Amino acid sequence: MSASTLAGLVGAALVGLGLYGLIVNPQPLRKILAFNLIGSGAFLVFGIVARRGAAAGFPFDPVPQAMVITGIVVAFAASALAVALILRLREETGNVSLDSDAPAKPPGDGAGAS
Amino acid sequence: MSLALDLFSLIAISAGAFFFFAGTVGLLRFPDSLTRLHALTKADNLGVGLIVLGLLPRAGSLPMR
Amino acid sequence: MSILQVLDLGLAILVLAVAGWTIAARELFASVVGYVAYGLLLSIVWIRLYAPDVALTEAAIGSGVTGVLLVTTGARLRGAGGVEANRPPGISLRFLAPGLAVLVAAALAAVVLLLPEPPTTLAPEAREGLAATGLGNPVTAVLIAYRSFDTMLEKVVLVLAVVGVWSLAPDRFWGGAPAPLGRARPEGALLFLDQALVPLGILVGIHLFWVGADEPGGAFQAGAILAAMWMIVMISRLTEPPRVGARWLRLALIAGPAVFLAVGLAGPGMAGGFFAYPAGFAKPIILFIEAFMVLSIAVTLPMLVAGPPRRSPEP
Amino acid sequence: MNDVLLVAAGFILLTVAAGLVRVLRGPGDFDRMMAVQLLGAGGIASLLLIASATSVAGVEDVALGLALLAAFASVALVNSAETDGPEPFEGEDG
Repeated sequence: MSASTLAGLVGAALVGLGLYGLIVNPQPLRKILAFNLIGSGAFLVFGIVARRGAAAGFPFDPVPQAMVITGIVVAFAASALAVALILRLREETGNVSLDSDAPAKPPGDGAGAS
Repeated sequence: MSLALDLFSLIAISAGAFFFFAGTVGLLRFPDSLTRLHALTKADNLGVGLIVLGLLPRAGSLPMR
Repeated sequence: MSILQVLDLGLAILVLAVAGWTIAARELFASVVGYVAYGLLLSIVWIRLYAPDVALTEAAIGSGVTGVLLVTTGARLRGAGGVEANRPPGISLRFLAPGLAVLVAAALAAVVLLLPEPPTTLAPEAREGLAATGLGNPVTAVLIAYRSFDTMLEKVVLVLAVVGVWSLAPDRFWGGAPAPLGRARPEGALLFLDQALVPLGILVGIHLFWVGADEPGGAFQAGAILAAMWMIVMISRLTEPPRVGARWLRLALIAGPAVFLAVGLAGPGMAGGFFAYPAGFAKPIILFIEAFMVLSIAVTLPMLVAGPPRRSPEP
Repeated sequence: MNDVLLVAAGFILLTVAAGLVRVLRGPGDFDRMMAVQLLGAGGIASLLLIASATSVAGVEDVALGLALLAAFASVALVNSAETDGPEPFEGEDG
Protein backbone atom coordinates (compact mmCIF):
# COMPACT_ATOMS: atom_id res chain seq x y z
CA MET A 1 0.00 0.00 0.00
CA SER A 2 1.38 3.40 -0.93
CA ALA A 3 1.93 6.15 1.62
CA SER A 4 -0.84 8.30 0.17
CA THR A 5 -3.44 5.50 0.26
CA LEU A 6 -2.55 4.84 3.88
CA ALA A 7 -2.94 8.55 4.69
CA GLY A 8 -6.32 8.52 2.95
CA LEU A 9 -7.49 5.57 5.04
CA VAL A 10 -6.31 7.38 8.17
CA GLY A 11 -8.37 10.36 7.03
CA ALA A 12 -11.44 8.15 6.58
CA ALA A 13 -10.95 6.65 10.05
CA LEU A 14 -10.56 10.15 11.54
CA VAL A 15 -13.87 11.22 10.00
CA GLY A 16 -15.50 8.15 11.57
CA LEU A 17 -13.92 8.82 14.98
CA GLY A 18 -14.90 12.47 14.90
CA LEU A 19 -18.47 11.63 13.90
CA TYR A 20 -18.74 9.21 16.80
CA GLY A 21 -17.43 11.83 19.23
CA LEU A 22 -19.74 14.47 17.78
CA ILE A 23 -22.81 12.31 18.42
CA VAL A 24 -21.91 10.67 21.72
CA ASN A 25 -20.09 13.38 23.68
CA PRO A 26 -22.51 15.54 25.66
CA GLN A 27 -20.29 18.62 26.20
CA PRO A 28 -20.61 21.27 23.48
CA LEU A 29 -16.90 22.18 23.52
CA ARG A 30 -16.01 18.52 23.03
CA LYS A 31 -18.45 18.42 20.14
CA ILE A 32 -16.57 21.29 18.49
CA LEU A 33 -13.32 19.40 19.03
CA ALA A 34 -14.82 16.30 17.41
CA PHE A 35 -16.05 18.43 14.54
CA ASN A 36 -12.51 19.68 13.99
CA LEU A 37 -11.37 16.05 13.94
CA ILE A 38 -13.86 15.35 11.14
CA GLY A 39 -12.54 18.39 9.32
CA SER A 40 -8.89 17.33 9.51
CA GLY A 41 -9.83 13.84 8.30
CA ALA A 42 -11.60 15.31 5.28
CA PHE A 43 -8.59 17.55 4.59
CA LEU A 44 -6.36 14.49 4.70
CA VAL A 45 -8.51 12.72 2.09
CA PHE A 46 -8.24 15.88 0.00
CA GLY A 47 -4.50 15.90 0.59
CA ILE A 48 -4.02 12.51 -1.02
CA VAL A 49 -5.87 13.79 -4.09
CA ALA A 50 -3.21 16.50 -4.19
CA ARG A 51 -0.41 13.96 -3.74
CA ARG A 52 -1.78 11.66 -6.45
CA GLY A 53 -2.06 14.59 -8.83
CA ALA A 54 1.73 14.99 -8.95
CA ALA A 55 2.54 16.23 -12.45
CA ALA A 56 4.37 18.89 -14.42
CA GLY A 57 7.46 18.64 -12.23
CA PHE A 58 5.65 19.18 -8.91
CA PRO A 59 5.60 16.34 -6.36
CA PHE A 60 1.98 17.39 -5.62
CA ASP A 61 -0.97 19.17 -7.23
CA PRO A 62 -0.89 22.68 -5.72
CA VAL A 63 -4.58 23.46 -6.35
CA PRO A 64 -6.10 21.03 -3.79
CA GLN A 65 -3.34 21.97 -1.33
CA ALA A 66 -4.24 25.65 -1.58
CA MET A 67 -7.90 24.75 -1.05
CA VAL A 68 -7.00 22.75 2.06
CA ILE A 69 -5.15 25.78 3.46
CA THR A 70 -8.18 28.04 2.96
CA GLY A 71 -10.37 25.25 4.36
CA ILE A 72 -8.36 25.04 7.59
CA VAL A 73 -8.71 28.77 8.16
CA VAL A 74 -12.46 28.71 7.49
CA ALA A 75 -12.87 25.72 9.84
CA PHE A 76 -11.23 27.76 12.57
CA ALA A 77 -13.54 30.71 11.91
CA ALA A 78 -16.54 28.37 12.22
CA SER A 79 -15.22 26.96 15.51
CA ALA A 80 -14.75 30.47 16.90
CA LEU A 81 -18.32 31.39 15.97
CA ALA A 82 -19.63 28.20 17.59
CA VAL A 83 -17.69 28.95 20.78
CA ALA A 84 -19.12 32.47 20.89
CA LEU A 85 -22.62 31.00 20.53
CA ILE A 86 -21.97 28.65 23.46
CA LEU A 87 -20.77 31.53 25.65
CA ARG A 88 -23.90 33.50 24.78
CA LEU A 89 -26.08 30.46 25.49
CA ARG A 90 -24.54 30.17 28.94
CA GLU A 91 -25.24 33.84 29.51
CA GLU A 92 -28.89 33.48 28.50
CA THR A 93 -29.82 30.21 30.18
CA GLY A 94 -27.20 29.72 32.88
CA ASN A 95 -25.88 26.45 31.47
CA VAL A 96 -24.38 25.19 28.24
CA SER A 97 -26.65 22.22 27.73
CA LEU A 98 -27.96 21.43 24.28
CA ASP A 99 -30.89 19.48 25.78
CA SER A 100 -34.16 21.20 25.05
CA ASP A 101 -35.57 20.20 28.45
CA ALA A 102 -32.50 21.05 30.52
CA PRO A 103 -33.10 22.82 33.80
CA ALA A 104 -32.94 26.49 32.87
CA LYS A 105 -31.79 29.05 35.38
CA PRO A 106 -33.13 32.59 35.13
CA PRO A 107 -30.93 34.76 32.92
CA GLY A 108 -28.00 36.40 34.68
CA ASP A 109 -28.02 40.06 35.66
CA GLY A 110 -30.06 41.29 32.74
CA ALA A 111 -27.37 40.22 30.30
CA GLY A 112 -29.52 39.82 27.22
CA ALA A 113 -33.21 40.44 26.53
CA SER A 114 -32.75 43.60 24.56
CA MET B 1 35.26 14.73 2.95
CA SER B 2 31.82 13.28 2.30
CA LEU B 3 32.56 10.25 4.45
CA ALA B 4 33.72 12.42 7.35
CA LEU B 5 30.56 14.52 7.10
CA ASP B 6 28.38 11.41 7.02
CA LEU B 7 30.17 10.12 10.09
CA PHE B 8 29.60 13.47 11.81
CA SER B 9 25.89 13.33 10.92
CA LEU B 10 25.65 9.77 12.17
CA ILE B 11 27.23 10.56 15.53
CA ALA B 12 25.22 13.73 16.11
CA ILE B 13 21.90 12.13 15.16
CA SER B 14 22.59 9.06 17.30
CA ALA B 15 23.44 11.29 20.26
CA GLY B 16 20.25 13.31 19.68
CA ALA B 17 18.14 10.16 19.54
CA PHE B 18 19.77 8.98 22.76
CA PHE B 19 18.81 12.21 24.53
CA PHE B 20 15.20 11.77 23.40
CA PHE B 21 15.27 8.26 24.80
CA ALA B 22 16.70 9.52 28.08
CA GLY B 23 14.13 12.31 28.25
CA THR B 24 11.27 9.89 27.76
CA VAL B 25 12.59 7.50 30.39
CA GLY B 26 12.88 10.44 32.76
CA LEU B 27 9.35 11.60 31.96
CA LEU B 28 7.95 8.16 32.65
CA ARG B 29 10.05 7.08 35.62
CA PHE B 30 10.82 10.18 37.69
CA PRO B 31 8.68 10.59 40.79
CA ASP B 32 7.29 14.15 40.61
CA SER B 33 6.58 16.99 38.21
CA LEU B 34 9.72 19.03 38.82
CA THR B 35 12.15 16.15 38.25
CA ARG B 36 10.21 15.21 35.13
CA LEU B 37 10.55 18.78 33.91
CA HIS B 38 14.28 18.51 34.50
CA ALA B 39 14.51 15.39 32.30
CA LEU B 40 12.29 16.95 29.67
CA THR B 41 14.41 20.05 29.16
CA LYS B 42 17.47 17.89 28.46
CA ALA B 43 15.61 16.04 25.74
CA ASP B 44 14.18 19.23 24.28
CA ASN B 45 17.39 21.19 24.01
CA LEU B 46 20.06 18.58 23.41
CA GLY B 47 17.90 16.22 21.37
CA VAL B 48 16.61 18.70 18.81
CA GLY B 49 19.86 20.64 18.84
CA LEU B 50 22.02 17.63 18.08
CA ILE B 51 19.69 16.39 15.35
CA VAL B 52 19.65 19.79 13.64
CA LEU B 53 23.45 19.80 13.94
CA GLY B 54 23.58 16.37 12.36
CA LEU B 55 21.36 17.43 9.49
CA LEU B 56 23.38 20.59 8.78
CA PRO B 57 25.83 18.95 6.32
CA ARG B 58 22.87 17.70 4.32
CA ALA B 59 21.33 21.15 3.89
CA GLY B 60 21.41 22.11 0.23
CA SER B 61 22.86 25.57 0.57
CA LEU B 62 26.12 24.49 2.20
CA PRO B 63 28.93 24.84 -0.38
CA MET B 64 31.02 22.05 1.17
CA ARG B 65 28.87 19.33 -0.38
CA MET C 1 8.41 -3.89 3.63
CA SER C 2 10.79 -0.95 3.52
CA ILE C 3 11.71 1.19 6.51
CA LEU C 4 9.61 4.05 5.16
CA GLN C 5 6.51 1.85 5.02
CA VAL C 6 7.01 0.70 8.61
CA LEU C 7 7.41 4.34 9.64
CA ASP C 8 4.23 5.32 7.79
CA LEU C 9 2.27 2.54 9.43
CA GLY C 10 3.55 3.47 12.88
CA LEU C 11 2.71 7.12 12.27
CA ALA C 12 -0.80 6.20 11.14
CA ILE C 13 -1.42 4.10 14.27
CA LEU C 14 -0.04 6.89 16.47
CA VAL C 15 -2.27 9.54 14.83
CA LEU C 16 -5.36 7.38 15.26
CA ALA C 17 -4.48 6.54 18.86
CA VAL C 18 -4.07 10.21 19.83
CA ALA C 19 -7.26 11.11 17.94
CA GLY C 20 -9.06 8.37 19.89
CA TRP C 21 -7.74 9.88 23.12
CA THR C 22 -9.16 13.32 22.28
CA ILE C 23 -12.56 11.67 21.88
CA ALA C 24 -12.29 9.35 24.89
CA ALA C 25 -10.68 11.67 27.48
CA ARG C 26 -12.88 12.59 30.41
CA GLU C 27 -11.97 16.24 30.87
CA LEU C 28 -11.85 19.00 28.29
CA PHE C 29 -8.30 19.97 29.21
CA ALA C 30 -6.86 16.48 28.74
CA SER C 31 -8.72 16.22 25.48
CA VAL C 32 -7.33 19.52 24.16
CA VAL C 33 -3.80 18.54 25.19
CA GLY C 34 -4.29 15.42 23.10
CA TYR C 35 -5.61 17.54 20.25
CA VAL C 36 -2.49 19.74 20.18
CA ALA C 37 -0.33 16.58 20.08
CA TYR C 38 -2.55 15.25 17.32
CA GLY C 39 -2.01 18.38 15.25
CA LEU C 40 1.76 17.98 15.55
CA LEU C 41 1.62 14.36 14.42
CA LEU C 42 -0.71 15.25 11.58
CA SER C 43 1.79 17.81 10.32
CA ILE C 44 4.33 14.97 9.95
CA VAL C 45 1.72 13.11 7.86
CA TRP C 46 1.38 16.23 5.70
CA ILE C 47 5.16 16.28 5.22
CA ARG C 48 4.89 12.67 4.02
CA LEU C 49 2.32 13.92 1.48
CA TYR C 50 4.85 16.53 0.31
CA ALA C 51 2.73 19.40 1.62
CA PRO C 52 4.92 21.53 3.94
CA ASP C 53 2.62 24.55 3.49
CA VAL C 54 -0.35 22.58 4.72
CA ALA C 55 1.72 21.04 7.53
CA LEU C 56 2.46 24.47 8.97
CA THR C 57 -1.11 25.75 8.53
CA GLU C 58 -2.56 22.63 10.12
CA ALA C 59 -0.23 22.81 13.12
CA ALA C 60 -0.68 26.58 13.53
CA ILE C 61 -4.38 27.18 12.94
CA GLY C 62 -5.89 23.71 12.84
CA SER C 63 -4.55 22.53 16.15
CA GLY C 64 -2.62 25.35 17.84
CA VAL C 65 -5.03 28.27 17.75
CA THR C 66 -8.14 26.06 17.81
CA GLY C 67 -6.83 24.26 20.89
CA VAL C 68 -6.10 27.57 22.59
CA LEU C 69 -9.61 28.80 21.72
CA LEU C 70 -11.15 25.72 23.33
CA VAL C 71 -9.11 25.69 26.57
CA THR C 72 -9.57 29.44 27.01
CA THR C 73 -13.31 29.02 26.61
CA GLY C 74 -13.25 26.04 28.98
CA ALA C 75 -11.55 28.17 31.64
CA ARG C 76 -14.10 30.97 31.11
CA LEU C 77 -17.01 28.56 31.44
CA ARG C 78 -15.47 26.97 34.53
CA GLY C 79 -15.48 30.40 36.18
CA ALA C 80 -19.26 30.18 36.63
CA GLY C 81 -19.80 26.40 36.57
CA GLY C 82 -22.23 24.58 34.34
CA VAL C 83 -19.79 22.90 31.95
CA GLU C 84 -20.89 19.40 32.90
CA ALA C 85 -24.57 20.20 32.80
CA ASN C 86 -25.37 17.80 29.98
CA ARG C 87 -26.75 14.32 30.25
CA PRO C 88 -24.93 11.44 28.56
CA PRO C 89 -26.65 10.10 25.45
CA GLY C 90 -29.37 7.46 25.70
CA ILE C 91 -28.78 3.76 25.27
CA SER C 92 -30.10 3.56 21.70
CA LEU C 93 -27.86 6.43 20.59
CA ARG C 94 -24.87 4.74 22.17
CA PHE C 95 -25.41 1.73 19.92
CA LEU C 96 -26.42 3.63 16.79
CA ALA C 97 -23.55 6.11 16.79
CA PRO C 98 -20.69 3.60 16.33
CA GLY C 99 -22.62 1.95 13.50
CA LEU C 100 -23.10 5.24 11.70
CA ALA C 101 -19.47 6.26 12.26
CA VAL C 102 -18.18 2.95 10.88
CA LEU C 103 -20.52 3.23 7.89
CA VAL C 104 -19.32 6.75 6.98
CA ALA C 105 -15.66 5.83 7.51
CA ALA C 106 -16.05 2.70 5.37
CA ALA C 107 -17.70 4.69 2.58
CA LEU C 108 -14.86 7.23 2.63
CA ALA C 109 -12.26 4.44 2.70
CA ALA C 110 -13.93 2.90 -0.36
CA VAL C 111 -13.69 6.27 -2.10
CA VAL C 112 -10.00 6.48 -1.22
CA LEU C 113 -9.34 2.98 -2.57
CA LEU C 114 -11.38 3.53 -5.74
CA LEU C 115 -9.97 6.92 -6.76
CA PRO C 116 -9.76 7.16 -10.57
CA GLU C 117 -6.68 5.97 -12.38
CA PRO C 118 -4.88 7.88 -13.88
CA PRO C 119 -5.44 10.63 -11.29
CA THR C 120 -6.92 13.92 -12.41
CA THR C 121 -4.66 16.90 -11.85
CA LEU C 122 -4.53 20.63 -12.33
CA ALA C 123 -0.77 20.77 -11.81
CA PRO C 124 0.05 21.60 -15.48
CA GLU C 125 -2.34 24.58 -15.37
CA ALA C 126 -0.80 25.68 -12.07
CA ARG C 127 2.66 25.38 -13.63
CA GLU C 128 1.60 27.72 -16.46
CA GLY C 129 0.17 30.20 -13.96
CA LEU C 130 3.34 29.99 -11.88
CA ALA C 131 5.50 31.00 -14.83
CA ALA C 132 3.40 34.15 -15.31
CA THR C 133 3.66 35.31 -11.67
CA GLY C 134 7.42 35.03 -11.15
CA LEU C 135 6.87 33.22 -7.83
CA GLY C 136 8.65 30.02 -6.80
CA ASN C 137 6.08 28.50 -4.43
CA PRO C 138 3.22 26.99 -6.46
CA VAL C 139 0.81 26.96 -3.50
CA THR C 140 1.20 30.70 -2.94
CA ALA C 141 0.79 31.27 -6.68
CA VAL C 142 -2.44 29.24 -6.69
CA LEU C 143 -3.74 31.10 -3.63
CA ILE C 144 -3.05 34.63 -4.82
CA ALA C 145 -3.07 34.32 -8.62
CA TYR C 146 -4.62 31.17 -10.06
CA ARG C 147 -7.57 31.01 -7.65
CA SER C 148 -7.32 34.56 -6.30
CA PHE C 149 -11.07 35.19 -6.22
CA ASP C 150 -11.59 32.21 -3.87
CA THR C 151 -8.88 33.40 -1.51
CA MET C 152 -10.35 36.91 -1.44
CA LEU C 153 -13.81 35.55 -0.59
CA GLU C 154 -12.27 33.33 2.06
CA LYS C 155 -10.82 36.45 3.72
CA VAL C 156 -14.31 37.95 3.59
CA VAL C 157 -15.58 34.84 5.41
CA LEU C 158 -13.07 35.56 8.19
CA VAL C 159 -14.31 39.13 8.50
CA LEU C 160 -17.90 37.85 8.59
CA ALA C 161 -16.96 35.42 11.35
CA VAL C 162 -15.59 38.34 13.40
CA VAL C 163 -18.81 40.26 12.76
CA GLY C 164 -20.79 37.20 13.84
CA VAL C 165 -18.81 36.77 17.06
CA TRP C 166 -19.06 40.47 17.94
CA SER C 167 -22.79 40.61 17.31
CA LEU C 168 -23.30 38.02 20.04
CA ALA C 169 -22.40 40.67 22.63
CA PRO C 170 -25.14 42.12 24.84
CA ASP C 171 -26.16 45.61 23.75
CA ARG C 172 -24.66 47.40 26.74
CA PHE C 173 -21.17 46.08 25.91
CA TRP C 174 -21.27 47.04 22.24
CA GLY C 175 -18.10 48.85 21.21
CA GLY C 176 -16.26 47.75 24.35
CA ALA C 177 -13.32 45.39 24.72
CA PRO C 178 -13.43 41.58 24.95
CA ALA C 179 -12.65 39.91 28.27
CA PRO C 180 -8.92 39.60 29.10
CA LEU C 181 -7.27 36.44 27.86
CA GLY C 182 -4.99 35.81 30.83
CA ARG C 183 -5.04 35.33 34.56
CA ALA C 184 -5.54 38.26 36.87
CA ARG C 185 -1.90 38.30 37.99
CA PRO C 186 0.79 37.81 35.34
CA GLU C 187 3.78 35.76 36.42
CA GLY C 188 7.47 36.62 36.19
CA ALA C 189 8.37 33.61 34.07
CA LEU C 190 5.72 34.54 31.55
CA LEU C 191 6.99 38.11 31.29
CA PHE C 192 10.50 36.79 30.70
CA LEU C 193 9.20 34.45 28.00
CA ASP C 194 7.53 37.46 26.36
CA GLN C 195 10.81 39.30 26.16
CA ALA C 196 12.65 36.30 24.74
CA LEU C 197 10.06 34.76 22.44
CA VAL C 198 7.89 37.53 21.03
CA PRO C 199 10.57 39.52 19.15
CA LEU C 200 11.89 36.27 17.70
CA GLY C 201 8.37 35.21 16.76
CA ILE C 202 7.64 38.48 14.99
CA LEU C 203 10.88 38.06 13.05
CA VAL C 204 9.97 34.49 12.08
CA GLY C 205 6.48 35.61 11.05
CA ILE C 206 7.83 38.27 8.72
CA HIS C 207 10.41 35.80 7.42
CA LEU C 208 7.70 33.24 6.63
CA PHE C 209 5.75 35.88 4.74
CA TRP C 210 8.79 36.89 2.72
CA VAL C 211 10.06 33.39 1.82
CA GLY C 212 6.45 32.32 1.14
CA ALA C 213 6.90 33.60 -2.40
CA ASP C 214 9.47 30.93 -3.19
CA GLU C 215 9.40 28.33 -0.43
CA PRO C 216 6.86 26.90 2.02
CA GLY C 217 5.26 29.73 3.95
CA GLY C 218 2.98 32.57 2.99
CA ALA C 219 0.30 34.90 4.28
CA PHE C 220 -1.74 32.40 6.29
CA GLN C 221 1.21 30.84 8.09
CA ALA C 222 2.90 34.18 8.76
CA GLY C 223 -0.38 35.69 9.96
CA ALA C 224 -0.97 32.75 12.29
CA ILE C 225 2.51 33.09 13.85
CA LEU C 226 2.07 36.84 14.37
CA ALA C 227 -1.40 36.21 15.81
CA ALA C 228 0.08 33.68 18.25
CA MET C 229 2.66 36.25 19.37
CA TRP C 230 -0.02 38.89 19.98
CA MET C 231 -2.03 36.36 21.96
CA ILE C 232 0.99 35.53 24.15
CA VAL C 233 1.36 39.22 24.99
CA MET C 234 -2.36 39.41 25.80
CA ILE C 235 -2.22 36.26 27.93
CA SER C 236 0.56 37.76 30.05
CA ARG C 237 -1.58 40.92 30.40
CA LEU C 238 1.10 43.25 29.02
CA THR C 239 -1.61 44.46 26.71
CA GLU C 240 -5.37 43.95 26.73
CA PRO C 241 -7.70 43.07 23.85
CA PRO C 242 -8.59 46.33 22.08
CA ARG C 243 -12.05 47.88 22.04
CA VAL C 244 -14.00 46.44 19.13
CA GLY C 245 -15.02 49.96 18.19
CA ALA C 246 -11.44 51.13 17.67
CA ARG C 247 -10.92 52.52 14.20
CA TRP C 248 -7.41 51.04 13.71
CA LEU C 249 -8.79 47.61 14.55
CA ARG C 250 -11.61 47.87 12.03
CA LEU C 251 -9.17 49.08 9.36
CA ALA C 252 -6.70 46.26 10.09
CA LEU C 253 -9.48 43.67 9.91
CA ILE C 254 -10.65 44.68 6.46
CA ALA C 255 -7.26 45.75 5.03
CA GLY C 256 -6.51 42.32 3.52
CA PRO C 257 -9.74 41.68 1.62
CA ALA C 258 -10.12 45.39 0.75
CA VAL C 259 -6.67 45.68 -0.85
CA PHE C 260 -7.17 42.33 -2.54
CA LEU C 261 -10.52 43.41 -3.96
CA ALA C 262 -9.18 46.81 -5.02
CA VAL C 263 -6.31 45.21 -6.94
CA GLY C 264 -8.76 42.72 -8.46
CA LEU C 265 -11.08 45.52 -9.58
CA ALA C 266 -8.15 47.43 -11.04
CA GLY C 267 -7.31 44.28 -13.03
CA PRO C 268 -9.41 45.13 -16.12
CA GLY C 269 -7.63 48.49 -16.42
CA MET C 270 -4.11 47.18 -15.74
CA ALA C 271 -4.09 43.78 -17.41
CA GLY C 272 -7.38 43.31 -19.20
CA GLY C 273 -9.20 40.97 -16.81
CA PHE C 274 -10.89 40.76 -13.42
CA PHE C 275 -8.19 39.74 -10.89
CA ALA C 276 -5.53 39.75 -13.62
CA TYR C 277 -2.06 41.07 -12.81
CA PRO C 278 0.01 42.98 -15.38
CA ALA C 279 2.86 40.96 -16.86
CA GLY C 280 6.23 41.66 -15.23
CA PHE C 281 4.64 43.36 -12.21
CA ALA C 282 2.83 40.30 -10.86
CA LYS C 283 5.28 39.44 -8.10
CA PRO C 284 5.47 42.88 -6.43
CA ILE C 285 1.69 43.19 -6.61
CA ILE C 286 1.21 39.73 -5.08
CA LEU C 287 3.60 40.56 -2.24
CA PHE C 288 1.76 43.86 -1.70
CA ILE C 289 -1.57 42.03 -1.37
CA GLU C 290 -0.03 39.38 0.86
CA ALA C 291 1.43 41.97 3.23
CA PHE C 292 -2.06 43.31 3.96
CA MET C 293 -3.44 39.78 4.22
CA VAL C 294 -0.81 38.97 6.87
CA LEU C 295 -1.91 42.04 8.83
CA SER C 296 -5.59 41.10 8.60
CA ILE C 297 -5.04 37.47 9.60
CA ALA C 298 -2.76 38.46 12.48
CA VAL C 299 -5.55 40.69 13.82
CA THR C 300 -8.51 38.46 12.96
CA LEU C 301 -7.40 35.25 14.70
CA PRO C 302 -6.78 36.81 18.16
CA MET C 303 -10.08 38.72 17.95
CA LEU C 304 -11.90 35.46 17.18
CA VAL C 305 -10.24 33.82 20.20
CA ALA C 306 -10.93 36.81 22.47
CA GLY C 307 -14.65 36.57 21.70
CA PRO C 308 -17.43 39.13 21.90
CA PRO C 309 -17.01 42.40 23.85
CA ARG C 310 -17.48 41.94 27.58
CA ARG C 311 -16.78 45.41 28.94
CA SER C 312 -18.62 48.66 28.50
CA PRO C 313 -16.92 51.10 26.15
CA GLU C 314 -15.22 54.00 27.85
CA PRO C 315 -17.21 57.22 27.53
CA MET D 1 22.33 7.26 4.78
CA ASN D 2 18.63 7.90 4.13
CA ASP D 3 17.73 4.66 5.87
CA VAL D 4 19.73 5.74 8.90
CA LEU D 5 17.76 9.01 9.03
CA LEU D 6 14.46 7.13 8.78
CA VAL D 7 15.42 4.68 11.49
CA ALA D 8 16.41 7.57 13.73
CA ALA D 9 13.10 9.31 12.99
CA GLY D 10 11.17 6.14 13.78
CA PHE D 11 13.11 5.61 16.99
CA ILE D 12 12.49 9.17 18.21
CA LEU D 13 8.82 8.96 17.30
CA LEU D 14 8.54 5.68 19.18
CA THR D 15 10.18 7.05 22.34
CA VAL D 16 8.13 10.25 22.44
CA ALA D 17 5.00 8.20 21.73
CA ALA D 18 5.87 6.12 24.77
CA GLY D 19 6.11 9.42 26.62
CA LEU D 20 2.50 10.06 25.66
CA VAL D 21 1.55 7.52 28.32
CA ARG D 22 1.95 10.53 30.63
CA VAL D 23 -0.98 12.14 28.81
CA LEU D 24 -3.07 9.08 29.62
CA ARG D 25 -1.92 8.65 33.22
CA GLY D 26 -1.57 12.29 34.19
CA PRO D 27 -1.78 12.64 37.14
CA GLY D 28 -1.89 16.43 36.84
CA ASP D 29 -2.55 18.77 33.94
CA PHE D 30 1.09 19.85 33.97
CA ASP D 31 2.36 16.30 33.48
CA ARG D 32 0.10 15.97 30.46
CA MET D 33 1.48 19.20 29.04
CA MET D 34 5.04 18.08 29.54
CA ALA D 35 4.38 14.94 27.50
CA VAL D 36 3.05 17.14 24.69
CA GLN D 37 6.14 19.34 24.98
CA LEU D 38 8.31 16.27 24.55
CA LEU D 39 6.20 15.20 21.59
CA GLY D 40 6.61 18.68 20.15
CA ALA D 41 10.39 18.49 20.30
CA GLY D 42 10.46 14.90 19.04
CA GLY D 43 7.94 15.69 16.34
CA ILE D 44 10.08 18.56 15.04
CA ALA D 45 13.18 16.33 15.08
CA SER D 46 11.54 13.44 13.24
CA LEU D 47 9.87 15.85 10.82
CA LEU D 48 13.29 17.25 9.89
CA LEU D 49 14.76 13.76 9.58
CA ILE D 50 11.92 12.44 7.41
CA ALA D 51 11.93 15.54 5.20
CA SER D 52 15.69 15.23 4.72
CA ALA D 53 15.41 11.54 3.83
CA THR D 54 12.50 11.96 1.39
CA SER D 55 13.89 15.28 0.04
CA VAL D 56 10.96 17.60 0.77
CA ALA D 57 12.21 21.12 0.12
CA GLY D 58 12.08 24.02 2.53
CA VAL D 59 11.01 22.35 5.79
CA GLU D 60 13.43 24.40 7.90
CA ASP D 61 10.89 27.22 8.10
CA VAL D 62 8.13 24.77 8.93
CA ALA D 63 10.22 23.45 11.84
CA LEU D 64 10.85 27.03 12.99
CA GLY D 65 7.13 27.77 12.97
CA LEU D 66 6.31 24.55 14.80
CA ALA D 67 8.84 25.32 17.54
CA LEU D 68 7.31 28.76 18.10
CA LEU D 69 3.81 27.35 18.17
CA ALA D 70 4.80 24.67 20.68
CA ALA D 71 5.96 27.44 23.02
CA PHE D 72 2.74 29.38 22.38
CA ALA D 73 0.58 26.33 23.05
CA SER D 74 2.34 25.63 26.34
CA VAL D 75 1.85 29.25 27.49
CA ALA D 76 -1.84 29.13 26.65
CA LEU D 77 -2.32 25.73 28.29
CA VAL D 78 -0.57 26.81 31.50
CA ASN D 79 -2.77 29.89 31.46
CA SER D 80 -5.99 27.90 31.45
CA ALA D 81 -4.93 24.86 33.49
CA GLU D 82 -6.75 24.38 36.76
CA THR D 83 -4.77 25.60 39.73
CA ASP D 84 -5.44 25.99 43.42
CA GLY D 85 -5.41 29.76 43.21
CA PRO D 86 -8.32 32.08 42.51
CA GLU D 87 -10.37 31.83 39.35
CA PRO D 88 -8.18 32.54 36.34
CA PHE D 89 -10.48 35.04 34.68
CA GLU D 90 -12.07 37.60 36.92
CA GLY D 91 -15.24 39.19 35.64
CA GLU D 92 -14.51 42.77 34.66
CA ASP D 93 -17.90 43.99 33.62
CA GLY D 94 -17.90 47.77 33.39
